[in-house]
Amino acid sequence: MSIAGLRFKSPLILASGILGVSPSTMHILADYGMGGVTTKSIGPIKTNGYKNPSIIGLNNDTFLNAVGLANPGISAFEHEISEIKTKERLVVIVSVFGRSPQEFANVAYLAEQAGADAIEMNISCPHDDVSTIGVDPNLTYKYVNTVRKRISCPLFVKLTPNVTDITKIGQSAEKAGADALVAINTVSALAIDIHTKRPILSHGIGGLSGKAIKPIGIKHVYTLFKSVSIPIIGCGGIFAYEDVIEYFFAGASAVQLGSCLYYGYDIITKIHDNLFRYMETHEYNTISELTGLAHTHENEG
Amino acid sequence: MSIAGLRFKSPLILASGILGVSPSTMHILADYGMGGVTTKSIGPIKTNGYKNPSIIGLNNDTFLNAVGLANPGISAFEHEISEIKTKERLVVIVSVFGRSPQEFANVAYLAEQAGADAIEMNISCPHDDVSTIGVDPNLTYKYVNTVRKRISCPLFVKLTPNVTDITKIGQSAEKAGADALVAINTVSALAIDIHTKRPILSHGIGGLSGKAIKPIGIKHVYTLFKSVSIPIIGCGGIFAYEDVIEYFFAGASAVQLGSCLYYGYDIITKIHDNLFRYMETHEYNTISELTGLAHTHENEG
Amino acid sequence: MSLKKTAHTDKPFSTPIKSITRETPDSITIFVNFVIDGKKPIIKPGQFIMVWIPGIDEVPMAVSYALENGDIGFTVKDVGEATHSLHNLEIGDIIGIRGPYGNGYQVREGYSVIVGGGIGMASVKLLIDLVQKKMTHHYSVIVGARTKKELLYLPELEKNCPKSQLFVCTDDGSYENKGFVTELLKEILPWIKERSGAQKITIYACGPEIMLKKILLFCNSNNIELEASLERYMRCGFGLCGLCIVDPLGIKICQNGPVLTSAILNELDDFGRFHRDETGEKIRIDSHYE
Amino acid sequence: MSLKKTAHTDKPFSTPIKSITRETPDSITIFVNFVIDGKKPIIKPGQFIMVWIPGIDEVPMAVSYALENGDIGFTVKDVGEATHSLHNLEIGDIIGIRGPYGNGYQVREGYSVIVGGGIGMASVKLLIDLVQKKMTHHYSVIVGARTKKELLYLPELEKNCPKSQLFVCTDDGSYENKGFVTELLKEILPWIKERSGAQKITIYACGPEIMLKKILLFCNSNNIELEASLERYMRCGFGLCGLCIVDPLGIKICQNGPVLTSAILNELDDFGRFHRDETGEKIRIDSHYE
Ligand SMILES: Cc1cc2nc3c(=O)[nH]c(=O)nc-3n(C[C@H](O)[C@H](O)[C@H](O)COP(=O)(O)OP(=O)(O)OC[C@H]3O[C@@H](n4cnc5c(N)ncnc54)[C@H](O)[C@@H]3O)c2cc1C
Ligand SMILES: Cc1cc2nc3c(=O)[nH]c(=O)nc-3n(C[C@H](O)[C@H](O)[C@H](O)COP(=O)(O)OP(=O)(O)OC[C@H]3O[C@@H](n4cnc5c(N)ncnc54)[C@H](O)[C@@H]3O)c2cc1C
Ligand SMILES: Cc1cc2nc3c(=O)[nH]c(=O)nc-3n(C[C@H](O)[C@H](O)[C@H](O)COP(=O)(O)O)c2cc1C
Ligand SMILES: Cc1cc2nc3c(=O)[nH]c(=O)nc-3n(C[C@H](O)[C@H](O)[C@H](O)COP(=O)(O)O)c2cc1C
Ligand code: FES
Ligand code: FES
Repeated sequence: MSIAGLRFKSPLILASGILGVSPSTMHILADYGMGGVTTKSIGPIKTNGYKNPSIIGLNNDTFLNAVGLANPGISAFEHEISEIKTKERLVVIVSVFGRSPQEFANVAYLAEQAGADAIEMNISCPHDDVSTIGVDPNLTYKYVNTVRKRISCPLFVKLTPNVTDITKIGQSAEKAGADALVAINTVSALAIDIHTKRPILSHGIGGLSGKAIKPIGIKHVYTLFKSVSIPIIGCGGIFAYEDVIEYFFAGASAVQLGSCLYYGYDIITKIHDNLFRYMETHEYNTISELTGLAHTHENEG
Repeated sequence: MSIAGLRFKSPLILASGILGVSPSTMHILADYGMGGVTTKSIGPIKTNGYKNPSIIGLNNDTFLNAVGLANPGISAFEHEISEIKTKERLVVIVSVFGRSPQEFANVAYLAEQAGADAIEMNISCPHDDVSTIGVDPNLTYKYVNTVRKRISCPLFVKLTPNVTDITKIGQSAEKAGADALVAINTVSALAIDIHTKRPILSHGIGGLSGKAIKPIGIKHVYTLFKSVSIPIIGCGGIFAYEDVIEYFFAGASAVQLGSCLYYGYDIITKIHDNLFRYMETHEYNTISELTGLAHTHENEG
Repeated sequence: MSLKKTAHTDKPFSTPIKSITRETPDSITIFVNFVIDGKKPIIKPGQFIMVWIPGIDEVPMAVSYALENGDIGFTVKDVGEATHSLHNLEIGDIIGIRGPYGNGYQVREGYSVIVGGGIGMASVKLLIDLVQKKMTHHYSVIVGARTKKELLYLPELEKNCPKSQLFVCTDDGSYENKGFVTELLKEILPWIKERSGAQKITIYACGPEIMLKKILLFCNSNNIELEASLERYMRCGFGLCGLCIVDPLGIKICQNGPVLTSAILNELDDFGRFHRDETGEKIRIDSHYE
Repeated sequence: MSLKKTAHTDKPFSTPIKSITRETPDSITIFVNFVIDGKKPIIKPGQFIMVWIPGIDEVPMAVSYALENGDIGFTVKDVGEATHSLHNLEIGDIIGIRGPYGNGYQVREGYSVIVGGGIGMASVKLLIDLVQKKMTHHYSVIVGARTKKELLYLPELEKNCPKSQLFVCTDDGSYENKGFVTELLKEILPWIKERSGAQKITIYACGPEIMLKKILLFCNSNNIELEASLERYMRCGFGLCGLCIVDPLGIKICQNGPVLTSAILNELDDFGRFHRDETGEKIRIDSHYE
């Protein structure tokens, strides 16, 4: 499988913000079946993020988080990128953010210099200011274009589902030079504790991930597939190989796994092996044969 | 409890589109504990809606539907409204839609004449054209204001969560004369069957309801509460009295129940009785004492 | 207190057609496997499933076969677009199944008279299997159809049912008794009373609503209990859309039915008179139901 | 193959404080009920919970008491903002509990030496209870603290533990043996070997990381198995945030730990040297851990 010229040994990619930053962990994830890893979103300077509670579970494998883009800052992180890169055939995607197009571009540039195979722009975190970018087609264009001009490696743009029309944002990103889209980031949500009458997360509103958002992610990938020509990386609520295939049929060329890591590293291997068994049984040679198949029946019934 | 001058004997209201139109059913719902009922959305003429599958269950008490606003049309429905109205102390809300502000207003007018206690405008159904209204503050203003001028009973406006900023839409509706907001309608979503490679619903994209969307509904009610002064009726994923209280704390003055009716009429009584037991135990006399309590701790920790 | 989730799945379970049996010139039985994640469905006689024909429609169908291995079968009469396309499917074609839904028949103590009119036999088929398995249970079966060729499951019935307990009638007299099942019922009532002795008699019936209405009147005047399975337009099958509701009791045919007892049927103004179409509009029951 | 969900709940369960016990000048034990929808939690010795102090913070705490009625207790040392506010709470105040998380100690066949240094005693407390309940299990307990007043659970231990199996040491010599637990361990090793006979010896330990590191070296050179409980910064407690990971094995302290065996500890470059702060940055372990 390849996206924007990058070859992935497996279409499973670690989603940003999950299991964070440790290079050895990234290598282990590759051994368990990930073809790529996305680092937690890195900004220009060290940020503590929000206080705890910052990640909780709701029922049925659904999670709510507002970590607040806690990260060590790009300069502390550069050597970790180089270390992650030491693993052969592992595609390293560094997720970046900043408070201005220039900051975004600087962080992206430094990440590329440190060895990133691709840059993923986080313009979509629902509980942070960056979300104001990803809801506006013009801002999206400006930010993406600025980063595009600064780096030469492939550029992914991660989209938020918390918009009226995701296709407008996707098209802006494409026009601005994005090589692929990642959909979706978490869905804006809130949980209130009825005994203390407080939002549970310290930040109040957070982002929903996990099983509850899969039908939302599938929908966004499906509509994006109709409106852009760059590849789409599906994300949101994947816990089994069937979910991966559903994303492929909707229009994804690869997928990112996040919340399912709740079940440990083994779930990656399980999804990976079942996926490849499925491909074999159904005599598919490449993922691209699966991408978008649900669009075939468009104008029937 | 009262909203816009209407007295409800219970803050539980049937959500639009659930259990449809039968007057005797509406009366039975009142006996089980509903203080109000919202009819399925009624338009100017009879509409067949989409073919089946139009409603399916996903896992964990979550549902996906695209009924396509199937309805008998206002003229066939007038006598059913009058019949529903024969029940004492049951607030009858007629949900209406149309293809233009005038059509909306006509249907609303006829519904009011037939005896509706309140009109709910459906500008939010995600799998229908009406959704183009509820995502645009200006259109919302125009439609709501046209209906407002035509009817004299209370006017509720039901909002879609599928927008970048629900508070803009809510504020437009308020300015245009809405007496209350209902939040939320279903969340735009899709399920693809991986064996047939097809979207399962005949219409493809549908609306997600039930447990998965509660944290999304709570979030929207919470942000609306900060931005409007008219009452908010919470809706989305209520299956237990705790969910109702969570909506109250977020800012709701009443709630609508939809998907939980999967568990039959008894669930209404269960929610109703537990809610009133909670009020007693905690020595609350009215729902209004609960409304918005989660906003008290706003600027702490 | 509240209803429990009883469906094996509410999301259509895609499964290839394993076999197709021709039953009559316009009816076939389609068999599929309904085992999900290793779990077999639990199906009560009288329950139904929603059958998705991809690209076409989704329609309710009674389960007429439930095998040990988790296979189920349903018998389809070709009456319109959906059923016609089911007739055109072949082994290996994929359809989606969800359910089972509804309450099913409540097998009561005493003597059972099981009545199936036309395609209505599909609904009572598993009930017949059940009473036949309970060796101690006393029963008769009445099968009716317009004409001989349309009699459902006849070979199987004639094989498993003692001759003295099986009654067949055709409207045109092309096989055994001529006339409607209600006429036959009246005729054999003394015999049934004799056979049932002191036991309470229950009639279990499915067929055209006009037939069920007549059977209800018959039951009322003879102090016999009735369990009848009704049909209404269905979108969801699990109690949300409200299209299947019969007034004035707010009975949802998909959840509180499809099987209703005499006590309830006697209270239903709609019974035999009104149904709702897919828009929710109340419509006089037309000839399709007769 | 993959991990099963073991947490009683991942959403903070709000519960009022039932009682508070003062343990030492800077430690208290807080008891709450942790029964959810009638279900009692199942807690293994060494597991921890995330404790939400509304408006303040959420922090990991070992479960030190697990009662029959579903009450649990955890012992808090006042070291910073979160723990200080826990100390300021009163009976009836509501806190949120989720978990239990982590693997817990694996009680092995043979002879157990259970070592708790300072607040580390909280982590081994349920393990001590367990080996004491298993009458056949042979064990010794070593409790260490800076000074007499800081010795945790001493009265309870002295009541339940045969005098010959309980060893106490204080850094300042204000109670029993003077010195660090590692020194005491070395001293009593011959005695332990004698008592354990042919049985395999396992040390179960929790305390400052520098102490654990020393115990590991001691175990390595004496061919003794170690199970040690580690601390790392935690956001989620269930394997998503990655802050608690120790390199180079990618071990998540919240899920694969907090209890690690010698085999693993020997492979961990980070052990005793690095942790990650809440930003994920790798930091040299500071004096707090010593
Ligand atoms: C509980 C129940 C069990 C049934 N069991 C069987 C069975 O075992 N075998 C069998 O052949 N038929 C059964 N039916 C009837 C069957 O569902 C209809 O014949 C079928 O839906 C017709 O669809 P069509 O497109 O072929 O015909 P159409 O021309 O579309 O319609 C013919 C008739 O079927 C009705 N119908 C159409 N769609 C639906 C729907 N979604 N729900 C209910 N009625 C519908 C129409 O209202 C009309 O009266 C059952 C119906 C119900 C409610
Ligand atoms: C698995 C585990 C079990 C623990 N069991 C106990 C126990 O039984 N009793 C007890 O008193 N303490 C226990 N701790 C330590 C306890 O969590 C910290 O003392 C507490 O979080 C300090 O918070 P503070 O705000 O009071 O202090 P701060 O001043 O905020 O911090 C003091 C130290 O605690 C650490 N800390 C702060 N927040 C966290 C966090 N979310 N996760 C991990 N460490 C944090 C800081 O990194 C710092 O090293 C345990 C820790 C872990 C990881
Ligand atoms: C704890 C947590 C932290 C996250 N942090 C980030 C982040 O820093 N940057 C980002 O782009 N997405 C972040 N996300 C979103 C995920 O990358 C992913 O888009 C989302 O969780 C949906 O996928 P899932 O359902 O598989 O988890 C985070 C998600 C979680 C649960
Ligand atoms: C089958 C079905 C039909 C619906 N039809 C309508 C409708 O006609 N008009 C409308 O405003 N909302 C409609 N809704 C949305 C519900 O009123 C409600 O907003 C939504 O289901 C969320 O609430 P819940 O989670 O309690 O179901 C429908 C929902 C369902 C499940
Ligand atoms: S079929 Fe929808 S309620 Fe019965
Ligand atoms: S605490 Fe988050 S992964 Fe361990």
